[in-house]
Amino acid sequence: MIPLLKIDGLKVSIRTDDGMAQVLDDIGLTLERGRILGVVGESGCGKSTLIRAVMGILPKAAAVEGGHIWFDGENLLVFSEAELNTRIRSSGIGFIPQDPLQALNPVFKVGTQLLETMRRHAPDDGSRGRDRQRRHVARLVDLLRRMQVPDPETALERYPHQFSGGQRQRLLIAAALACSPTLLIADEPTTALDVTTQHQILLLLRELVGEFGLSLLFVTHDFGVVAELCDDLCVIYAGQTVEAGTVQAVLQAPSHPYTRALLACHPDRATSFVGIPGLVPSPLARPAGCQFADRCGEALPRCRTSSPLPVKTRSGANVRCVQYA
Amino acid sequence: MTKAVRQGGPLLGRRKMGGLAAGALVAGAFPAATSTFAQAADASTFVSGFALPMNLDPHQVYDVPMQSMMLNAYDNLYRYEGDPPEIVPWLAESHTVSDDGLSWEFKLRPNLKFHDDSPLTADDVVYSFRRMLALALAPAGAFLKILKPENVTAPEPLLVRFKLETSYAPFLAAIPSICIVNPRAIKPNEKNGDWGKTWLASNGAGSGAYRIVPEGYRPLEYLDMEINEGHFKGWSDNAKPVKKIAYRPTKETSTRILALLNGTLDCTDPNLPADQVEQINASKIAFVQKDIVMRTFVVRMNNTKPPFDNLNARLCFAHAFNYMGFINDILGGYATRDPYPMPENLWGVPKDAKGYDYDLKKAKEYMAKAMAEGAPMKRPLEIHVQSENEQSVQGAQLFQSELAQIGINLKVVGNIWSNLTTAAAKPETTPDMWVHWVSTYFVDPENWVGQMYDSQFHGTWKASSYYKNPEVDVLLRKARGLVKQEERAPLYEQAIRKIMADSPDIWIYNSMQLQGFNKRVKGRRFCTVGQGAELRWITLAG
Amino acid sequence: MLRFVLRRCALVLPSLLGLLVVTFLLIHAVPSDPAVAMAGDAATPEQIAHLRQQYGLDRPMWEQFGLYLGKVASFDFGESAFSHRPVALDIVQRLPATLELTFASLLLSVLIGVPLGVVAALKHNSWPDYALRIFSVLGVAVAAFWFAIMLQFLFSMTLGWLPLRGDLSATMSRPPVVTGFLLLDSLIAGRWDAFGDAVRHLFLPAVTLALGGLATIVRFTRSGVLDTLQHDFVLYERAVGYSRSRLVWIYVLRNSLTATVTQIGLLFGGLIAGGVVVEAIFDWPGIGSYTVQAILTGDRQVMLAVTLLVGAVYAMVNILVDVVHGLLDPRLMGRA
Amino acid sequence: MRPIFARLARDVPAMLGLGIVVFVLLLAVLGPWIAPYPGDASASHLLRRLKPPSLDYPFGTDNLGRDIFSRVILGARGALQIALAVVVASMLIGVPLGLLAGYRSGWLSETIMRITDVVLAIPQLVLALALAQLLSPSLESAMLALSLTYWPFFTRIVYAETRRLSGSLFVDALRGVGAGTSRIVFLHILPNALSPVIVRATIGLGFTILVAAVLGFLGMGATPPAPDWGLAIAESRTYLPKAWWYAAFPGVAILITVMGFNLLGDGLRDLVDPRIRRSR
Repeated sequence: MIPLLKIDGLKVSIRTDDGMAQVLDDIGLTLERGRILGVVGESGCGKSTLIRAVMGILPKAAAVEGGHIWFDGENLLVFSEAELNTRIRSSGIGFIPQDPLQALNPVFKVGTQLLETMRRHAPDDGSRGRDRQRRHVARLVDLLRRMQVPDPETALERYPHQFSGGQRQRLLIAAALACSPTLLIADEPTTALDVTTQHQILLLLRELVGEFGLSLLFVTHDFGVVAELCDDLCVIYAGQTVEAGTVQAVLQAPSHPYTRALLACHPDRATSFVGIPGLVPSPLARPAGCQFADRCGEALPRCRTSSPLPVKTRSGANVRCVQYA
Repeated sequence: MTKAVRQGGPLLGRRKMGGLAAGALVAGAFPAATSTFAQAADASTFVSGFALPMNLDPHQVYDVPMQSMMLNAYDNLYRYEGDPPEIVPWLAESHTVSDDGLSWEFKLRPNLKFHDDSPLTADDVVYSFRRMLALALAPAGAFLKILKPENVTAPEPLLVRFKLETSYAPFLAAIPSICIVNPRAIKPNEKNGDWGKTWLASNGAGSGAYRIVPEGYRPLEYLDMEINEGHFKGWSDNAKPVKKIAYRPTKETSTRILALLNGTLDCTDPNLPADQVEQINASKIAFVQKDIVMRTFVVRMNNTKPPFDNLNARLCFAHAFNYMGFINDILGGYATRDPYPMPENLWGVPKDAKGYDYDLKKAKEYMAKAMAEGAPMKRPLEIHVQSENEQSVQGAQLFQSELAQIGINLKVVGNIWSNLTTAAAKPETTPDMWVHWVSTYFVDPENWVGQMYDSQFHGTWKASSYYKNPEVDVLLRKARGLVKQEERAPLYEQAIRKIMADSPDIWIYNSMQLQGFNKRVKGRRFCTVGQGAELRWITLAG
Repeated sequence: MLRFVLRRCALVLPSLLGLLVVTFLLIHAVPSDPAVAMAGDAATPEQIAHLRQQYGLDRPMWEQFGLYLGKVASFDFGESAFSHRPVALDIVQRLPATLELTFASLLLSVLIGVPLGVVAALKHNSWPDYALRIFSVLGVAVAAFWFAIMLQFLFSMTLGWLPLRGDLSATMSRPPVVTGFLLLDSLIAGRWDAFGDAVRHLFLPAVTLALGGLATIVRFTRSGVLDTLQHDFVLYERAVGYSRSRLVWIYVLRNSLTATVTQIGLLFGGLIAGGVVVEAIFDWPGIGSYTVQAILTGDRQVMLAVTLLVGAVYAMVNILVDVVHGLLDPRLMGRA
Repeated sequence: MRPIFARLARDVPAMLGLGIVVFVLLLAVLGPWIAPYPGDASASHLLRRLKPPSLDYPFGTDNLGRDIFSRVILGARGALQIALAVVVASMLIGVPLGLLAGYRSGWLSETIMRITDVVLAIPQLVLALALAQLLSPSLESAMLALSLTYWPFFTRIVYAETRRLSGSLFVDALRGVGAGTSRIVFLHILPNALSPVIVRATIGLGFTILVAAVLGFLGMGATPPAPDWGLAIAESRTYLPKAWWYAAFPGVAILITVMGFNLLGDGLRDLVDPRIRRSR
């Protein structure tokens, strides 16, 4: 069976005041049906651009320079805006945004906003007009109840600022599920929440994937969350996939020096709190060779000249490092 | 210099230039356009561009716009008709005056009626004059000093008697300025003894050829009047009078011209700028009517302020104004040179007296003489103009550029009428020079020389040159006390000769009135009092 | 909501009082003697003295102010020194015409300006944006009177589509006055002919007046939309597949209108004053020409009343603006 | 400063505005040397009245036979003088008041801001006209009237900025190290509050030219024979619609100048601070 989502060789550049920025430079990842894939990377590594590329909402100044995004066997990059809207967004891919406070339109009732999506994207069940709307409301109320939003019946009549952060995130998860998509993309959905709420949300997501037969692409900078939630893992650095594999494989035996460095930083694991020295190279001036070479403790002279390609390691992961080439 | 032109060129966007050019083309072409809104089809409504008075009460306001309103809506005991103007019996059939000039009796026509069909009798005339005196506003100016309210009486139903305090020759001349109003319409609307002032300001209570429609009135904006079929004069002399007069005063000159040219207006106000004449006469739809009126244009000099207290200095200024250049080039010849302190077409003017001409050489000579006598001719002088009145500004600018040639520094200062009249109340605050017209309030030399150069009027704007010559005072006061014109005329001629020798002001021209008319307007009759605003003879062709 | 409005109204009163004091002092510092001007061209010094006494102009200024304040409290704005008509009556008759013109022009500038502002924002920093910005600035910079004359040329003279001046054709009889608003009164009387005629008369002045407001509305809508487009929810709404037009014209626009609404409030005050020139050219029987007339003749009662009136309208509109802000953004209501 | 200018340079309308402003400044400085008939500032020539545009008189002649092209060029100086005088005067009143009200609190601050509100509520045109009448209509009184109605805008901006800055960390820090009030206000707050003031002033320059023209139109501005644009339009009204050039060219001069200042001001506004979008 073909994977639900497969990205290969994705290159995206963005025109800025100071020149062309190579934001994504050869991203590759695969999400199998029914699984949860965690995409991990520091801020500025291109996670947001990756999601925007999948959703087809790249900024105007951005250009896709290469690669494919296969969703259920079709290349989304060749879809027109209209096709994306009618076939993919919400109905095919549900989206859970990063900051639940910022993502809801502050001046419209929650119900108005959620129903706006359903009106266009909910599967056609033959009902029309008022009837259709009534069914949508009923489904939303059901979902909200499932998401443990208090007073689901009146919630739709309230404004976003009348909910707490955790409740808003539940609203958005319900919204993402409302049109029965097969894929959910979650963009660091828990960063804005406190630890307890974060944990509850993760549990909820885990349950939902099983319950609704979904696949989930989960973007985060937090290995802890990945360990808790995901089946597979994909580490990106400076617009490139540097390591990918099952969570178990990668976390037990991280192959890429960057993955190892990241893991070392993680408060759960770190013996002492050390950051990775140096900065992510500017997308405006990508160095030749390995992007991580400047910060890598194990760098060799050839790291700065030849760009490594991803290779399979013994543990079954894909790694982009000359050590394995 | 062409370089500078090229620099300016690109700044004007192509489209802008196009728009302007189109505007210019249109300006030539539009008389052909027949607009939906040119209401030429309605031959029963005359749309008048005359200005409206501040309010509709003829006892509160007395100015040129009021005359144009009241001549149609109200009647007077006597009225000026014709050109040259002649005072003729109107509501009164005749009048008598006692030999001492103190007792005047007016006999009314029988069967006169107000608009509400109530009879107009001597009691109503008495009420009208008492009301006018009690309000003591502008129209009362000529009467307050000479007439007490209790001395207006009605000894018989059709006889009105006036007992004057002193003999006042212009009394009859001022009679047409007072309208007869209907007490039965006014009294129910009186409040706190205000003589119905508030009510009559927006309503009509007259007997005139046309009746005011109060619903069609908005102060200074519009006024509708409809025909009074039962007017005492009857309509036998006009087979097809207009049924409705719609006053639509138009504030901007350009709108006024356009409105005349597309048929929105049947006539403009009577103060059309000379530069517009050619364009209107070239159109298919309208023409300009020219009439000589009695309205003099004067540059006043404050005779109390040096150098204007010096005769040679005043003569210098009198020779430095380019009279004919102003009249011919700026006014397009639509004015008559008038060297007298009075309209040259009025009686009492010494026709043989010679005025002053534009002659910079003479002006320089007088200037030298004046300076020898210590007059500060080189001090910066000011001439105040009425900013809203373009012609006064132009006259002053012309004067300024002439004076600059002989080394006199004159500054043009824009001002407004209410400030100027306030300033003219005291010699210290009166400007060095200022510019104004003197219109016909009543047809009598008193309206000009009498009130301008008799020193008892110092403090009013008409006497704002603060000229004082005891001989002139004696002559003018004597003439005011006599009744017969043939006795008064020589006195005025003598006074004017003396005034002209003293050259207290610079007298420039007597106006020619320019008024645009739609060609469908027929039967107009002109009289300088009211500037031809009486519309009872008008017919609309087509 | 009601309490909020009432509290705002209560706050307006001291401001209006302050406005009254300031204007009163200013206007009474004017040297021209109203009595002189009031008495008319042919008046004698005795008449002038009489008037001065009659109108209390010979009393000390504080006494005049006290008298005036007492009258204003009962909505008596005195009598015009020149027309001798009650100022309140003149204002009641003229204000509707100005309001009608103001509303019409605001409506035009909003209907045209908001979409243009949105387009300019969507095409940010490209030629359509530049063109719209330059165009809208042109609208502010063009001399209204010149533009008005050009409109008269085109629509009244050459094409003959629209009337040149006034608010109703001279041959059209006026509908009976009920509200004072000509359009409303025509409708109330069922006079469709008068209504159509009045609308045609309203058109050119409203377009002229709309020009200045249009630029402001384009400018502020543009920056409001640009600001909103930065927000995450726009990205979210795109990601979940809102239709583009509904996203822009409903969901983004409503968030962007706060500044525009504030500007509309400010414009309203400006339009009444800015109407002066337009009212003069089109002979519109409104408050603008009335004000200029009052100033030219030094009519203090009218100047005072108009200043107060415009101040009050300004204050009322700003309260309305706050209310609209509340309606646009429910978060503000929560706070109020 | 450099990156701001670089960003401004990419903003086409703002650059157009800058170009116009520089051009008008040049005209103002060099006017008497550029104008073909500099004497026409005051002289009159009755024989060539109201001539349409031609090679000799590219913009035609006016009611006293003066070359309109020359008078349009000569008018630039006056227009800029009025605008600068009014804006500088308003800033001199408005900025200190705003600093005072913003930095101090209590009754003084309250009083200043209430007065500011009251003045803002006075219809600008009415006050300007009334004042022009008070002092007899002249350019000086028009300028005074405009300044008296324009300063509250500066007070408001500076007040808001001062309030914001005086609550900010770095001012707290300055107070902590014992910096004096005047030092804080003039060396630290004022420079930071300056950019919105400059933007407001730029737009104010254009606005003032326009209002001065309206005052001229109503006979309350410049007095003849000054080659003032607004006055020329006012004078031309009697000769319209025939002498279209008389009103058109001074009108275009006002249009372009006001547009220049507005475009430049808008560009600066977009650059300097997105927040002032909300403060008119």
